[in-house]
Amino acid sequence: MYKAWLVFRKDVQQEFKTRYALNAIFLFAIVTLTAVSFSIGAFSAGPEILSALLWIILFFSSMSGLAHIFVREEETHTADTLKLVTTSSSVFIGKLLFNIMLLFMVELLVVPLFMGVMNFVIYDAFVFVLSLVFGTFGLAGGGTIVAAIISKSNTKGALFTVLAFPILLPVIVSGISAAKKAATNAPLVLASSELQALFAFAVVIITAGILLFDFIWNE
Amino acid sequence: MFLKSLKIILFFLLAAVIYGAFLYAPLAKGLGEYTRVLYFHVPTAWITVTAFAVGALFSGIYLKNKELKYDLWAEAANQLGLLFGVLATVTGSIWAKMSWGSFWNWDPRETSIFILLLIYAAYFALRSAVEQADRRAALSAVYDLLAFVTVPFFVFVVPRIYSSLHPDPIVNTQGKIHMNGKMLLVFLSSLSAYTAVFFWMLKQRIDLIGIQLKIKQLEN
Amino acid sequence: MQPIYVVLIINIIIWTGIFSYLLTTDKKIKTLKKKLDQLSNEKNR
Amino acid sequence: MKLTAEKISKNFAEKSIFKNLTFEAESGTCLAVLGPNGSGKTTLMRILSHLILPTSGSITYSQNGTTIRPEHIFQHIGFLGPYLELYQDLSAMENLEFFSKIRGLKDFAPRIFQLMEQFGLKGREDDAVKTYSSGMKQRLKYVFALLHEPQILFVDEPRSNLDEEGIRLVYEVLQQYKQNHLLIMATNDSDDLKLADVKVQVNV
Repeated sequence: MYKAWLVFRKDVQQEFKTRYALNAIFLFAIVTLTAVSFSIGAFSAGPEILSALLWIILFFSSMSGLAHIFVREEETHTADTLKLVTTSSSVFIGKLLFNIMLLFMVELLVVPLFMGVMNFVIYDAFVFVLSLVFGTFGLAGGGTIVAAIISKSNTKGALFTVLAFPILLPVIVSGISAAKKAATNAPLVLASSELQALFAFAVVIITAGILLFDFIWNE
Repeated sequence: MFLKSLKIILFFLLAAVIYGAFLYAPLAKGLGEYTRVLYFHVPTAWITVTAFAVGALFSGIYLKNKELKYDLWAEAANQLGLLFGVLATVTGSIWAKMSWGSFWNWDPRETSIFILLLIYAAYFALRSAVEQADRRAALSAVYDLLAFVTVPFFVFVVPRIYSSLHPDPIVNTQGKIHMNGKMLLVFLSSLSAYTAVFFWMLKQRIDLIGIQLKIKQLEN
Repeated sequence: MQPIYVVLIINIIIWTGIFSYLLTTDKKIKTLKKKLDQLSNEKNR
Repeated sequence: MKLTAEKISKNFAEKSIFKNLTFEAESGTCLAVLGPNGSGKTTLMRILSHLILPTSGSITYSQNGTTIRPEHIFQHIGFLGPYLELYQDLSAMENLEFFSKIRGLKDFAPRIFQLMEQFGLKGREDDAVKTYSSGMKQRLKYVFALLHEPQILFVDEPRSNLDEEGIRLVYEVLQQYKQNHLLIMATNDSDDLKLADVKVQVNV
């Protein structure tokens, strides 16, 4: 675990110097948010549509930044160097931590902005925040392992979203549903099945990721 | 000889299924003549899922012992899954148009089969994006297994969130099959006949792969 | 349209799908078998 | 430390790169991998160092008769090659600190400074690697490869990008290193081959 932490810190250091993924993901989020708010405007959409829009913005902006972490190692020929000094699971966990951090930073910016601009009112903040947290773990887990897959393939850009979307769809669907319930003041019991699904998904995808990553990393 | 007699049995079974579906089995309440579609449409959907599971199994075996053969088998199973998935979708949406009035309306089962098709499409997109055979095998096997562990979530998540128009609540309430004996007989024999057809097709593909590999060996 | 014809159409779609797949595979197997025989004959010579 | 390679073969996409290579090498010797460009020298180096798996065959390392388990092998390996880059955006010091810590070394700071001085990079520790010249990058790679005092050192193209002074330095280091360690080198250069004791020809 200490090694995973070191990998994470190294990636943060690197990201801090170039800000490549951070810029991409932030700008994408802002651009889509602007596009959505231009085309719909405040006070016109109900919680169903707004919660769907929020998750679509989160999903696609995460798609623009999550792959970078592995693609960078391949493109700069540092993957072999990293392989030489540490184990595959610490690489995966380190990269996963980085992607989780990246997503939380984006959410910290996008969610309040979205609520302000689109007039999206949350009645049950607890359910909403919990669904975002679990959802982030799921998105980051799936995104990280798919990023590892595409970093070894020949076409990297478009393939990422194509591969990640069907796998991450349960997160999006339950995330939207949980947000909708949080915005319409449903009691916690009603949203519990979504929260359970989000939590279980995150656990399953991260476990599967750790187990399967070894086969990608050590060809 | 043994295989040949199996094929003959399969032929008669399929003929019997078609006869039974059109003439023997009674119609279900609320479905009318469309009840008969059940005996052809449901097996294709069932095979789509079976093929997916078989493909994931082969992918797992590949990762275990890294023999290229198993990767090609997984590809074959997934190809068949894609074929039956398309058949299930097309026949299903014709049925939907006739009884619900529109070809597509995001019913949970429609959603699930659509997601399965998406996964298959992504799987083949990934395969075409990697040139090196062993790397392609490892990457697509990992993706296949990854997709496989997420599929149960669709089964649990999607139906809880969206309500269903599908006829199963009529024929099949609370997981108990409410078909009468005759219907059940035709349904189950249809299911097993189509499953046998699937495994026959898969076996053919596997033979084909065996020949291809032998040719490559000789050419080298 | 008569429902029974819809059922028929659905049936036919499924069978054309299965048969065309089986036929193409069979054709491929046959050509490859020929090629394999040729190759092994060359090797034996 | 003893290397035993038995009947190793590698195929890329059904194309055979090499077949049935068998050889041995022990500490105190230098094993040279020879072959024309594109013949698979680099592939063999990566296979020997366990970075990639061979299609068939086995590579084992043993010390005093006990075989080292594959998952521990990287602790004993130093590797230097044109396709193993350091992190360009980080400084030399950040790179070396990261690698020392993740390898679990203790008291690594003096060792880093000593190596940096030996390879003539003193004073540039805090500059980003991307500001280094290509010769300096090669020197820094030597520092990275020797950092954890490995038992086995893989060097792919030992003198690429180096000036005369650098080449002299590297030969000195490698000569001394191979006295009691195992040195494995991929090269085509006749000067480099003076160091070699055992030669493996790829793709003849």
